Amino acid sequence: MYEAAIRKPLVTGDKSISDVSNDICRPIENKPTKMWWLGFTISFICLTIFVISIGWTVWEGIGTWGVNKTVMWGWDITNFVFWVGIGHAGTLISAILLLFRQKWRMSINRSAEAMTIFAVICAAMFPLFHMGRVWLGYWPLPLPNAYGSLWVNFNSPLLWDVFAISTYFSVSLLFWYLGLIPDIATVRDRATSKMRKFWYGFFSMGWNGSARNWHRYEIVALILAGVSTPLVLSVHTIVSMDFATSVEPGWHTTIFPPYFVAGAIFSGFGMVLTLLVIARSVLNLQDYITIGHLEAMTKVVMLTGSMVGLAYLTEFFIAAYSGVEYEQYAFLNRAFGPYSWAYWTMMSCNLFAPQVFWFKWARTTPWFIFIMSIIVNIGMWFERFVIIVTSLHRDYLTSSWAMYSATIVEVAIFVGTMGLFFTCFFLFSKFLPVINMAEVKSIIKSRE
Amino acid sequence: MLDKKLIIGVYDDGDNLLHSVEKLRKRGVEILDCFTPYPIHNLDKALGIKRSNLTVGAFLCGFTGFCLGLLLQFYTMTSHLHTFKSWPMIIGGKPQNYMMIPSMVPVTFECTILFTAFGIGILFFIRAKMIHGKIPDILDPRQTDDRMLLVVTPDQLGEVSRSEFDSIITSAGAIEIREHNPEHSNDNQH
Amino acid sequence: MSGTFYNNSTFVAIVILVLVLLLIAGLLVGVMRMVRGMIQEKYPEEVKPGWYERVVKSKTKDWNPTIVTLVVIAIMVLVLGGWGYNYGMTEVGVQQDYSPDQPIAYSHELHAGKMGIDCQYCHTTASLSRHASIPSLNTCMNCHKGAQLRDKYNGQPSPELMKIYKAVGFDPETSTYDPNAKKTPIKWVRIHNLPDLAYFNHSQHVAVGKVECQVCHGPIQEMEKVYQFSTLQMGWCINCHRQRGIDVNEDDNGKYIGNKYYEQVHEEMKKKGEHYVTVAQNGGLECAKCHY
Amino acid sequence: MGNSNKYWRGVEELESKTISNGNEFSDALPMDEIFGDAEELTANRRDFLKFFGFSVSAVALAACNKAPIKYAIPYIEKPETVTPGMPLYYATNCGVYNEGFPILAKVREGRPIKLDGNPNSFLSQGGLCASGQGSILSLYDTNRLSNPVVDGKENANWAEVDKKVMGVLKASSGLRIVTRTVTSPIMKASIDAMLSAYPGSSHVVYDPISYSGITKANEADFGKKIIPNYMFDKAEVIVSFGADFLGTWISPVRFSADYTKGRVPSPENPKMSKHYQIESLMSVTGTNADYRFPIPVSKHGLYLANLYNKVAAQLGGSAISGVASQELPGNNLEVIAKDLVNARGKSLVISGSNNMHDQQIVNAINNLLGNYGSTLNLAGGMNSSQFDEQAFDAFVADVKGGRADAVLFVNCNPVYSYHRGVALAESLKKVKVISTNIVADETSALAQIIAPDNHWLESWDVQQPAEGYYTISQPVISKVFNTRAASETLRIWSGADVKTADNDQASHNWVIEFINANGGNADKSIHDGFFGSATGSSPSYSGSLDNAASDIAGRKSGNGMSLALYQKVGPRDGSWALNPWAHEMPDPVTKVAYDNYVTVSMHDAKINGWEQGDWMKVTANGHTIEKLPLLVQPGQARNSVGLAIGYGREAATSQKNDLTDLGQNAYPMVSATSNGTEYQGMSVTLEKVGSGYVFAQTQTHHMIEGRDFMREATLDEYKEHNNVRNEHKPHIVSLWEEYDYTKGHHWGMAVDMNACTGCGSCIVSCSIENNVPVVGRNEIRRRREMHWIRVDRYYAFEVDADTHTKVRIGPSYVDQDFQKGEFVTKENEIAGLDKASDEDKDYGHYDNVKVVHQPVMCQHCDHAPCETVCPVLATTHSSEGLNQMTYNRCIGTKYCGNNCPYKVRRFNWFRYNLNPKYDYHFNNELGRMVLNPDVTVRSRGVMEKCSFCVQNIQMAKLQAKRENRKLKDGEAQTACAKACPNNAIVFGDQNDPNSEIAKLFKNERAYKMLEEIDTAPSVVYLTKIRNRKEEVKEVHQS
Repeated sequence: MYEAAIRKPLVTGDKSISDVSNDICRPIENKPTKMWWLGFTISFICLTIFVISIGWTVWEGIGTWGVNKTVMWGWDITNFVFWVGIGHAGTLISAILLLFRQKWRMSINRSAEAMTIFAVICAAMFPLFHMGRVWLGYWPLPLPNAYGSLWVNFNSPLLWDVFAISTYFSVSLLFWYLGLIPDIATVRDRATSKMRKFWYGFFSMGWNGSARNWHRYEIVALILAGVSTPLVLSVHTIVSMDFATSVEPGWHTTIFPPYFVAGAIFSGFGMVLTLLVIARSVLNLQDYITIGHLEAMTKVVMLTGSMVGLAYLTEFFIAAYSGVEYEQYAFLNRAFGPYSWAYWTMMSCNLFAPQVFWFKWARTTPWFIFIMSIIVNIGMWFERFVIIVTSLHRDYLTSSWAMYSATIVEVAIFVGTMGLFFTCFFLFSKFLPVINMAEVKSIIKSRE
Repeated sequence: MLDKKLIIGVYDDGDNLLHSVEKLRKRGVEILDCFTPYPIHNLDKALGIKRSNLTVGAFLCGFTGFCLGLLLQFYTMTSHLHTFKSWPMIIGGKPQNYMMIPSMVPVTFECTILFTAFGIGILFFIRAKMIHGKIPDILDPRQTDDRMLLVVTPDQLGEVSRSEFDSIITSAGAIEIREHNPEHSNDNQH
Repeated sequence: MSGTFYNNSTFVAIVILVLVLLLIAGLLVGVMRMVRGMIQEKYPEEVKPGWYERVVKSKTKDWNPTIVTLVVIAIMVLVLGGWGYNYGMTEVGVQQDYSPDQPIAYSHELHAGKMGIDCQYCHTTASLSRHASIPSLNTCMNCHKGAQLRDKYNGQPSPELMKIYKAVGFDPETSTYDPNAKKTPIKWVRIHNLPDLAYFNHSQHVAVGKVECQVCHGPIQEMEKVYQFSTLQMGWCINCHRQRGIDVNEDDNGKYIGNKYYEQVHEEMKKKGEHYVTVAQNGGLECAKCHY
Repeated sequence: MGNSNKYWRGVEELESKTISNGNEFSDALPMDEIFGDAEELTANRRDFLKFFGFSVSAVALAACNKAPIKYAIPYIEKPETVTPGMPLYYATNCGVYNEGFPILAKVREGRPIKLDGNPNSFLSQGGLCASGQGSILSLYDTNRLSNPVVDGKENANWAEVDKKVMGVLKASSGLRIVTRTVTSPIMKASIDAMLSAYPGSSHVVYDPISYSGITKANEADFGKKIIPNYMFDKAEVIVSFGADFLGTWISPVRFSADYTKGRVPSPENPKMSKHYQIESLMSVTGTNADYRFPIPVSKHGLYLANLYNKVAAQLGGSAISGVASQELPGNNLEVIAKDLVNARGKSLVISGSNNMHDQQIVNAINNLLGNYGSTLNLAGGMNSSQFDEQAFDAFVADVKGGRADAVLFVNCNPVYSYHRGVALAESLKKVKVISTNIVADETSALAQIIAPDNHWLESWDVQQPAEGYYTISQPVISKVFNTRAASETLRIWSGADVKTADNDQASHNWVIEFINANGGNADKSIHDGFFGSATGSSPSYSGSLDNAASDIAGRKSGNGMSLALYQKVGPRDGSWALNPWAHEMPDPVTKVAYDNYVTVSMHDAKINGWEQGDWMKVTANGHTIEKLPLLVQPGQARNSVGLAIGYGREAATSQKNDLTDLGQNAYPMVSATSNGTEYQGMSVTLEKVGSGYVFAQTQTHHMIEGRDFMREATLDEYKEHNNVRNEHKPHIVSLWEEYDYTKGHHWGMAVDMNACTGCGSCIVSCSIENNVPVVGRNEIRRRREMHWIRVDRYYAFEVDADTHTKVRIGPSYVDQDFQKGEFVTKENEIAGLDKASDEDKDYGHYDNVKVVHQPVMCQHCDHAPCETVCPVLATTHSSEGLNQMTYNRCIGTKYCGNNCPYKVRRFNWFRYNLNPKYDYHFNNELGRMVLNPDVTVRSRGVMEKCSFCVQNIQMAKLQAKRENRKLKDGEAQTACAKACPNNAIVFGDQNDPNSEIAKLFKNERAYKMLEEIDTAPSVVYLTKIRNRKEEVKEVHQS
């Protein structure tokens, strides 16, 4: 068994193997706590808001939003990119860190992956429902049809999005599920109720922990991690191409792919931090998600935040250096135009705020990390808002310049996707092991 | 597996199991299988399991995805396969031949990944004989929790006698030795 | 798009009703299970295996749920998909073989087939306009003023013809029109219905493309009762456009004898050494040729 | 105009009477069928209106599960001229302003769907104004009277109604017949018949907009009461004192067509007329002037008199004495006078004032300059204003005093538009009122009996728009309702025995009789739409300026605010103010749709502490309007307040939409004097009563920000380099082979910004042709107007004095000097100037603005950014260079709209048809008759945009193919190109080397918008050239 000599234990509290099972299966095997019910109820109310506001949009038309002939994308695509960005941390943590053999990932990768999946579900809602005719939402799929074999446009970044998001979602789901199988089997075998036995039995696919299967399992996990790593990088690259391949000043930039990926990792870790700080205290998992974990993640946040900040500055430089007046105007307008409040919110949340993580205290104080993670989330939402709205609202022809403000329906949809996300997450924490038991068991030091 | 007569060593520590396996293998005992709640490093090597060919399968799946992705786009968007000629689409003055390959990169890439991931997943389930709703062959309900099992059939013991076997594994840390008899399988299973 | 659906309050009512009923059913099942659980707790032996356990469970317990699920899904896909496909096809107006009853049992077989009347004698505007147009009643009267088919109906005019006479206020006995009669048009049932998003022009096909009526309308001269011969789907249009040529012929000396409109195009193509053959090559598959 | 315009009317009809006229438009419109079936109203079909003769009728769900049954209903007797599916063009008259303006009506299956100008008449020259375009909707107006109304009840029996009316008339001893200006000899005869039938009766003319100042001045100076025949094409120097002759003044379509002829320089003939506009408000005409000088409303006459004196001084005329001396800044009045004198005989001075004395001075100047006979002429003058204020005031007094006991209003609405309309309405309650009208307007609402008139598109008539020149109206649709032509009604009421043939109108015969009697050929005249030529006597000048001198000298020119009432290009005088197109079209200058507002200069706003969107209480001429929003108008003169008339209609409407209770009626602010109805110069007070109103503007940023998609130069620069401003073509590199567009057609459009006056006629024309929905004020406020073509209007602000100020560039403030006369187009520089002006409260840089109009439609880029990004190929390119938008494939991702650098794509945010929330003509079956059956009505959630009128292209190509010939240049036309009176928009095939468009593409002035981003547009713009002396300074570069 691997033991790093100079590292602190990744799991504290001197846990035995059965302690791990007991601790992690407790939420599944017991009645949910009051906190859980409170959180779930709030989330579910938000989910109801989502259903109502989406229903209203589909019934009445996209006109219920504040978008107009100049700014045709507003909160919808902002939220889409925001959620996709959040959806990056999970696969990134499990895949890249697995490739780098970072064992500290083991206690957080499960929930991070779950977060990925739920975030991608939330993200997918926006490109779907921002369509004027959502009932024809299957048309971008490359399906042969009766129209004399009319296909789709492989030049369109939106089509790339369709492929990227659906691939990312399904591969992440597979990866997550594969990781869950041994743990589901554990729950199955511990189960006392018939119902639980049946369902966990159904989903465990007959896993019995044989050494041969573990051997194959590890190979598969490695391969999936191997393909997921470029996948996770490609997804936000492709999302960034929605903007980068266009002609709009402020969008048409080659820096977007790396910049978006860094931003995605940044926001993803921000969201993971938000969730884990809550989860470790609500579910009593301090021994598994230690301060060490949090500290490692804050370092990533600080690094990626600075990378994003660098990208902001580079954009300005390139715009100035390009000599294209439209480009120059777009960036000046971002920083000093009518939407400068959004720009400076973004700058302070994403570039300046994470710099406090240079201090050890900031990296190791959970409540402070929680606040910072919220700030990071806000900042990254504004980044997308700034990119989309401020670029569109003043582009080439000055006659078409316009302002955009969201309507209550758009706000409700965003709040609603929060509800969707957290409802999923609460259900996940109730019904599935939030920590990868099998992996944690392999790293605890019960023998000493 | 459950239809055979089995000797089962029960452990509560993976390292002990690993040592037992190493000792037994040294003595020429072929081990039927081990059951552990978590992957024990080097256990597969100790058991002498041949490296799986799943990686090759993954490559083949990925390659299929790559080809299919590229073919789909060549078929629908370019004139090279003589299919597009029947429906020429002028899209923003973009090329209609191999020059549009840059536009094909994302979709081809995604197809490759998609096919690799799902191909390898499905291959794994086939090789591991796993499917939804399969009734697992469980020897000990704690084998997925905190117990590790070492399983041999009596005829695999070869020249090692049963008592010798018992002493080897007990000395290596087995906490219990059980026998599984398919005729009374219910006795061993709760 | 949402046409009738949008305003249909019955649909909303049904959806609400279904939801309410499902809720009630769920509640009832819950109550039932609770009662059964209480009974079991009180009298553990007395509960006999229920119908479900005896009949269903005994047979299904060995089934693999995955396979069962897949089979059920497959059946549902087949049934619902088939129904949906059928519904969708009628909804978008794909109604091949549609053959409704017409107010007058007019026979194309008789007129176009046996008598050999040219299609455009009645459908006059087919070569002139977008519409082939159904003939006005005075076209019918051109012949049927005299041809009253009395020999077949015991000296009375044909009852089908009487419908026309009535419509135009014609008295077959005196062969005169009643100037005061209220004239009522005949409401023919349209058989070939293209969706409004597709623009189709008869004259383009009949006069310019020289397409025979039968290519699309089938053996109309053999139809006692007209039915829709073609699917009228877009794929069907497209296939024809891919195959049919346009009028860019040259005579043996290389002199252009085709439609003069295409002459410039033809010259340009010839210069480039391209062969100019099908409608598709002349842009006949471009969206705005039919959709605007 | 090519072959497609077979605007002939069935000549055979005249030769043989066997086919009655009415049949041509089917027996009668099956109204009960249209309105009968509620199921139909939910059908979203574009062919839903093929009632006429044939095709779809009902969408009734059959009992079985089969598809909905659709019926096809053939004609009973098909008229020979009608081919279902093919348009017919008829020459007739536009009836909006009783001018007898010759138009062509495009008729499909018996219903007119589009109006265009008659290209062969000098009056229209192929153009038609926005309100004329939109007037077709008044035919399909749900507010129209469908039956005679007696005492508030409908009575379908005309005979009974006639009897009743004649009883009333016989009992009366003082009948007054009130009509608008009568240019129709048919109507005149009917009125005469009435006058002779009823002793004691008399005829009074009432027009909402009076030009009596001009007619009276001409009566005084020449002895001929007429509006002169202006010939702007012959004028080399045009000086207009507030006359909006390109927008609303007298006959704007003809004037702008003529005006433009002298405004487009070419390398062979690098000449332009020089246009000075001296005005208070910013009019459409002012935006096109080479030099524009804002003057206060109250000093209008003073400036005129001074100009006269300066001209007279040079030419030796006698000066007007007793008027104060007045100069324009920079002694420009002197310059103008010199220019006028230099262009003697080829200059033209006009004034928009309706004051007889102002007009007398104008006459005197023109006479001094010898312009009579060359640029304006009394021979062949216009008959379109016969309004006499005194006569009408006498009528009002008669009604009040009981001398008139019965009043017959013929299609006029003085209760609304007469300045003492409220008092008139009060006194009308005491007398018998009979009215003929199309809709129940404010005046008809007071009538005991209303006899519905035919719509002008349903009528036979002859009109005399100019002396010696007759235009002919013919019906282009069979009567929609149970109506009767007013001329026939009057003739019947006079007791004449009017015989109407089966389905025909008696006026048909009168028209033919009149044509034959006046030396015209009936067949040819009806076919052409006009006969005769504009000639007449031209008496010589014998005027005196004595009265004018004393009048002007006596005018107060205090420092208070003065009001100028004006007409807007859309709603005009308000007669047809319930037309949604008139309001949906933004005002050409302010770009505000729907609203009525008060305009002031920035200076006045700032010193009074007002802001745009403040609610103002306006008081003038004893009338108070409680609440109107305020709009700050750059270029407006100080101490001048602008307010549009034509709003505040109170007539009951059947639809509830943004046109109901729109704006406030400003007619009561008109002041009537013995010199004519005054529309300007009334003293006015404004009081702020609230704030925060948001205008529905289609353009909210008015500066061009120094960008070069809009290019302009001076004439001198142009003479030096014909490609001025276009010298630097971007170097375009393409990664791949270009698509070969050389075979077949390659459609292109050219927009000449020298010819474009910004009138907005193209916008309405496009909306009608392409079934563009009306979306209402709120959607426009949210920047969601649906127009496929828009006219962008940009201001360049002239620095009034050397200024040193700080200009914000990004985070920092940079010192910058502005020199007098420099034009500023950047937001931050304007802000800097504002800041400098905050000290002296002058804001002079808002006084002089240079305005450009730039029509923008889909550019049909050959490298279209929108096409690349559509995931489902809903927008692709055709081999003819068209950017095709396929609605039925669109799923509405809106990505194309974002990626369009020209922002010409429009999204259907809601369902705008058959949606009670958008209760315009798309929401009722009658209004939907105006829809073009060749164009899809778009559903909710799809993108749409300019298609280059692909339906017309396809139709023209098909016509050529059918006739086995090549397509001729000009056959395929877009609606905007057709509507433009100035030929500013030209459409055609770039591949046809002889086409006009191919030549324009090679024109040195031609450039493509945003060429440098290589979208390769198919639209070229021609650099605007201004005839200014000083060099137009390069936009200030910081």
